[in-house]
Amino acid sequence: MRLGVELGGLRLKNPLIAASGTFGYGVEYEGILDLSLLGGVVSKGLYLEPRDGCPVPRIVETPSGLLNAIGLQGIGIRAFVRDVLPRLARYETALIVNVCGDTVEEYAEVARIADVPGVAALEVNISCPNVKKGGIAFGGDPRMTHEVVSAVRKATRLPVIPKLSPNVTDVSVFARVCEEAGADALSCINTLLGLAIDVERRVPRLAFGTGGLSGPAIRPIAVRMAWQAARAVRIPVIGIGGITSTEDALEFLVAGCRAVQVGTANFVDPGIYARILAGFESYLQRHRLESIGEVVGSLRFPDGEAPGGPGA
Amino acid sequence: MRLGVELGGLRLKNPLIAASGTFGYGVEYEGILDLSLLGGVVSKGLYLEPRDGCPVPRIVETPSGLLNAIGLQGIGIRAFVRDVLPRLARYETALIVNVCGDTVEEYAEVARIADVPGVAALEVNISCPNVKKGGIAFGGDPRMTHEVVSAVRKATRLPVIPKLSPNVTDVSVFARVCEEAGADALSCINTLLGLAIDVERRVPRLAFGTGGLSGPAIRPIAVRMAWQAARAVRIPVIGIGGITSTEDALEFLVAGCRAVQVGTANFVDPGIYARILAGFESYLQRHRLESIGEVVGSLRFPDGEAPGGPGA
Amino acid sequence: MPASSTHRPPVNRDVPLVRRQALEGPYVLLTFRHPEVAAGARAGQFVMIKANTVSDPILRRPFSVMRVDPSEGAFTLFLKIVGPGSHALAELRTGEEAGCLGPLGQPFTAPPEDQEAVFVAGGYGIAPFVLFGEELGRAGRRARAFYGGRTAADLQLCDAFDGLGVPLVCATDDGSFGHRGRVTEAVAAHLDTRPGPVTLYGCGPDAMLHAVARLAERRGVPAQVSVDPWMGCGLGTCLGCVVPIRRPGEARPKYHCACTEGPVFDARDVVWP
Amino acid sequence: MPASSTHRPPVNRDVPLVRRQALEGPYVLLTFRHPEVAAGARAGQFVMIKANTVSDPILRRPFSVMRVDPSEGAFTLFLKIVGPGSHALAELRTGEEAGCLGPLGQPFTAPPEDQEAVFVAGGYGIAPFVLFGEELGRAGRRARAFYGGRTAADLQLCDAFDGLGVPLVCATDDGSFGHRGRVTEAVAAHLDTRPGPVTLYGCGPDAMLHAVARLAERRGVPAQVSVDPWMGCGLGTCLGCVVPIRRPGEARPKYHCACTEGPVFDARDVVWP
Ligand SMILES: Cc1cc2nc3c(=O)[nH]c(=O)nc-3n(C[C@H](O)[C@H](O)[C@H](O)COP(=O)(O)OP(=O)(O)OC[C@H]3O[C@@H](n4cnc5c(N)ncnc54)[C@H](O)[C@@H]3O)c2cc1C
Ligand SMILES: Cc1cc2nc3c(=O)[nH]c(=O)nc-3n(C[C@H](O)[C@H](O)[C@H](O)COP(=O)(O)OP(=O)(O)OC[C@H]3O[C@@H](n4cnc5c(N)ncnc54)[C@H](O)[C@@H]3O)c2cc1C
Ligand SMILES: Cc1cc2nc3c(=O)[nH]c(=O)nc-3n(C[C@H](O)[C@H](O)[C@H](O)COP(=O)(O)O)c2cc1C
Ligand SMILES: Cc1cc2nc3c(=O)[nH]c(=O)nc-3n(C[C@H](O)[C@H](O)[C@H](O)COP(=O)(O)O)c2cc1C
Ligand code: FES
Ligand code: FES
Repeated sequence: MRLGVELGGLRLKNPLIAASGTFGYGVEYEGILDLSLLGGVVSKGLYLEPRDGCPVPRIVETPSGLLNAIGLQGIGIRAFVRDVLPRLARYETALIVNVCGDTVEEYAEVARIADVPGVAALEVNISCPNVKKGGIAFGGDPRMTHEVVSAVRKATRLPVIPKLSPNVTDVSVFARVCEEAGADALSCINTLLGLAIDVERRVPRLAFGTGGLSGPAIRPIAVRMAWQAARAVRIPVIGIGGITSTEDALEFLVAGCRAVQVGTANFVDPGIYARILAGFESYLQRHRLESIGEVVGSLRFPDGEAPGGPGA
Repeated sequence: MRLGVELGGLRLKNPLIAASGTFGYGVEYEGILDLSLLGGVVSKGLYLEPRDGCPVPRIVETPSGLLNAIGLQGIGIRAFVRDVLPRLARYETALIVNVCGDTVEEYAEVARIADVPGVAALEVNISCPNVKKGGIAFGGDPRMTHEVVSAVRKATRLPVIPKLSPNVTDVSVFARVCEEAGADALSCINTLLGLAIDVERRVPRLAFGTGGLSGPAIRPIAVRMAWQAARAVRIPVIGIGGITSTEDALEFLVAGCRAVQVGTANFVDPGIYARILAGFESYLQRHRLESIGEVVGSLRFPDGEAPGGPGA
Repeated sequence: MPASSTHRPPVNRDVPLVRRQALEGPYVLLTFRHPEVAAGARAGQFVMIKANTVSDPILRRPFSVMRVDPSEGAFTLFLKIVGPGSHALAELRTGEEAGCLGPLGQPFTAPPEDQEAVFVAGGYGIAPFVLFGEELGRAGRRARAFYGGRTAADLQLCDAFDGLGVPLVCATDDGSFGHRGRVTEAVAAHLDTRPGPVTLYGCGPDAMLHAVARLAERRGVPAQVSVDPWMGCGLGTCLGCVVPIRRPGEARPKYHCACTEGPVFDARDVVWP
Repeated sequence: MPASSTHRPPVNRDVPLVRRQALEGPYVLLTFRHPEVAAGARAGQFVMIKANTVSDPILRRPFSVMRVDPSEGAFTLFLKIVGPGSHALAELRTGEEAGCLGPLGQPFTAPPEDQEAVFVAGGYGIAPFVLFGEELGRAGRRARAFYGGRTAADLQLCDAFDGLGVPLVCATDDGSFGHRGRVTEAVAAHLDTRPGPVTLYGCGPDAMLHAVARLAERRGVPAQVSVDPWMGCGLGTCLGCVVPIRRPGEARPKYHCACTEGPVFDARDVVWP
């Protein structure tokens, strides 16, 4: 239990989770790494039906960042349950379904279908910036956030983990709304809305126009938001944003997160999980700590209320 | 007039302005570059009284970014008017004072004192994340934004340019509020609130705790926000965030900004203005354009309303 | 496409640079130690590779495997320096390591026994055909290569087929070397000679691939093309590299990942822009 | 501090690397062409320099000018590789350029004519004293150097004072070279010999500078220290490098920029943590 964590009813062997949309459905990494190394895997975002997603270009690089507008291309929840889940059964890792919808009803319906053996929890994606309905339109509005999370809550017995948007003035408001709506944990954060322009052709570099910014560039913003969310609620928070190393992951844990997700870095180096886990072990040894849980929330913040604190 | 632009009553010889807090009071660069190269210079943030600012460390690097908590150390508006302004008189560049305050009254008072010959415009800093009063607390609340901008409007005949915070859900709301309150132009954006943690000591890497993130890392977010602001209002928008090259500056112009500010890049290479200006010239030639104004707002955005658009 | 290649899963390793040979202009040959790529890569497959751990730019880059040496446990890339990713690789010193995942993607499929393989390469698109020429040579198949570029300096691998029994025709847009004009014009001229049944194989810029596809359709010959989209992961997970593909009998095109279902596609199935 | 140095404004240039001499371990000597630094830099001044234009990390780094050659128009840095900025500089090949601004900051002030200058250097803190030794030598002043490090490998410039008539005493924490123990202990032992009036000059880690300040205070000798804070711009505009300084007669400390008002400060004025 040195590295094990408990996450709103969900037990993870370690706090490392693969982030939605950056690890496919998990099966793509079979043979490249041992999926049982991971504390958990979040599926690519799933709607009721399969979707084509956006035209290309869908990803462009920005300084230390990645801007994407995939548009939630995916196989749909039924195909996932039918075709993918059985292939993942033999791995000892928590499978989390990333639930999407154009409407509140669709979220609930996907949640109902996903509530099958083999699925460990549901992450509610109310923060995708690359779809014209649902997504960020829900996650940027406290009332809609409450409605979606409540509906998913009613539709499943599985742990419900809303994924918060960073494109808001005060993330702690949304954290509290989710807690009230019955969430078991929070994922924090999704991508930041960005725009990159091809100045020679004077069009956006992404076919869709705007996109979601991820990667090391956003880490300081993500750590700040995860810290604000963790201070605002009692349910556990999963930190996400720009993690590429043990130190990066520890930033989120020290800030108060019970677990973390690795996103963009999966594309850069599939060996990252083994690397971070080894780093955790040597960190615990160096600091003479019994378990990773002792690191969680150990940040000593300077005196006084910071302007970015939840009270701001 | 190939590179000249008009900015809410203010004529600039070119659209390049040095951003507040990254160019001192201008005089620091005397002898290193010809200040008359610049379209304008914005002073370091100025309160009524001198201020000490935050303890050190005040700046730390993050991937492609800089996180700072200077805390608006400065000499105060009176010393600026008395000691600095006369030294800058001989340069042909627009001097813009960055107006700060702990209270609405202080903003107005600084604005009154700054309304002297030699000052071309006032930038109203309602977006500094590194102070416990004023700053972001004003720029994150539409009602307070309106109050501060109106008060400065009444206190001066100079062009008033509120500087917007990126730490909000919808920047276009704040852009419109400023326009209604009588602003002549908008500066967009200030830094993003961030947190970087020293995981060995488990304290923030900045002495103040949180800080403001600037530099290339934030450019896609800044371009998106400047584009949203420019679509929301009729007054001109000045784009700011992560500019290090001609292409970067053009992104903001194409997105709809009438001018741009260079911040963090001043620290990295004081030769940047000459470099970008030369780049503008060759861009205009290559694209057979008469003036930089033709570039402004020339972005062709894909069909349909984007989720990040002002309507979202 | 044969599924056989997927039987050797890609392996992620830090690979030391064992040899570096600068060519003219922005071209360089780089040899890295990676036993699994050396043993398993087939023509048309590629690696995702990055020279350092800085995060600007962040992603690895795709490069075709040009040659393998299973006994040395090493493979060679033919690299054109065009931006920061390729530049950083080209700057590596012998012994320094890069992060590398491979072999990836679906290889070219050999033509039926009686047919000649006709390679149509543009610029760095020559790389996979060096390996393909060797593979076909070992299998006793006939092949012929057409190699085009803007100018003579773009044709850096003219000697790569020496000793493989693969006749080579070069073409440059400016006529500075070989035929003047598009490489596909030279291919068309070859088809005009009624050389018997052939399969075309294209690798190069999009416009050239499209021309290969049109030529194949007009002449009624099969063609495989290796497409060149942006790639983020190489594993089918970022969904950045998708290409619209309409398979026979399908009503509308669907997005397919170039990294796992390609980069080699049947030219008839690709929906050109 | 003398204002004279500010009479030569710093010049911003792309500077080619003209010579590179690897020393043991993480140390290297780098010589760049920069006529204005070569002609104008004085001991204690520094440059802000960066090897490339990637944005991770983004900022230039401060390094003391160790030696100048006005006739060649070049200056030399003594560099310890500790992170990405110093690493990228050390990786430069001859002829490649770095962005460089200098000379910056306030130099050391020579001691009064009758006094001996006592250098106290820790690690790379030896760099400015090489230039200072030359300056004082030309001015006919006496100097003596104490050079400390953790272990022998940290003392890479022991021959830098050869021919300058500056006696050198080395100290290592582990006793692997010179005196065993702190370098300031060796300085204290020297002061115990009643060498006549001296001024201490310190450059090295904060803890060593603090020890120099305490020693100077206890013995009633003047001391100048070159502090080593984070620097962002070198020009007094980022306000990242401030140090709390209390000048005689001031009630409370004020923040002063180490880049423009330092890095050399009177040791008595520095408010130690
Ligand atoms: C399957 C495959 C095999 C390849 N094989 C080779 C090879 O053998 N030798 C070789 O030199 N190159 C090859 N490439 C191209 C190579 O991947 C790109 O040149 C490289 O990614 C450029 O990266 P960079 O950082 O140097 O330049 P960047 O600055 O990233 O790119 C420079 C220019 O190339 C464009 N670009 C970047 N990446 C790609 C991409 N993946 N596809 C298309 N355009 C891109 C950019 O838009 C820009 O205009 C191959 C590409 C693919 C998809
Ligand atoms: C006036 C001055 C003169 C200097 N002269 C020399 C010299 O002659 N030779 C030499 O080798 N070094 C010198 N330094 C130190 C040198 O600037 C740092 O080693 C360098 O900035 C490290 O950059 P990096 O990217 O390699 O490592 P980083 O990864 O940036 O830093 C490595 C470690 O050093 C710390 N650090 C980074 N920058 C500084 C800084 N400016 N001050 C204190 N700690 C820092 C970091 O916190 C980290 O622990 C000088 C510093 C100053 C302020
Ligand atoms: C290409 C791509 C696709 C993504 N798709 C999804 C998705 O389907 N559902 C979701 O909730 N988040 C999605 N995300 C967001 C990530 O899960 C993660 O929140 C974000 O990338 C920040 O983490 P990172 O900086 O480690 O990448 C996607 C991110 C990327 C880069
Ligand atoms: C060290 C530092 C100090 C700053 N001080 C101020 C300030 O006093 N007033 C202000 O309005 N903005 C201040 N800013 C914000 C910049 O003016 C600019 O809005 C921001 O840095 C984004 O631009 P950049 O990415 O080009 O740096 C400061 C930024 C930095 C990095
Ligand atoms: S490169 Fe990522 S899916 Fe193909
Ligand atoms: S380094 Fe920027 S003010 Fe001193």
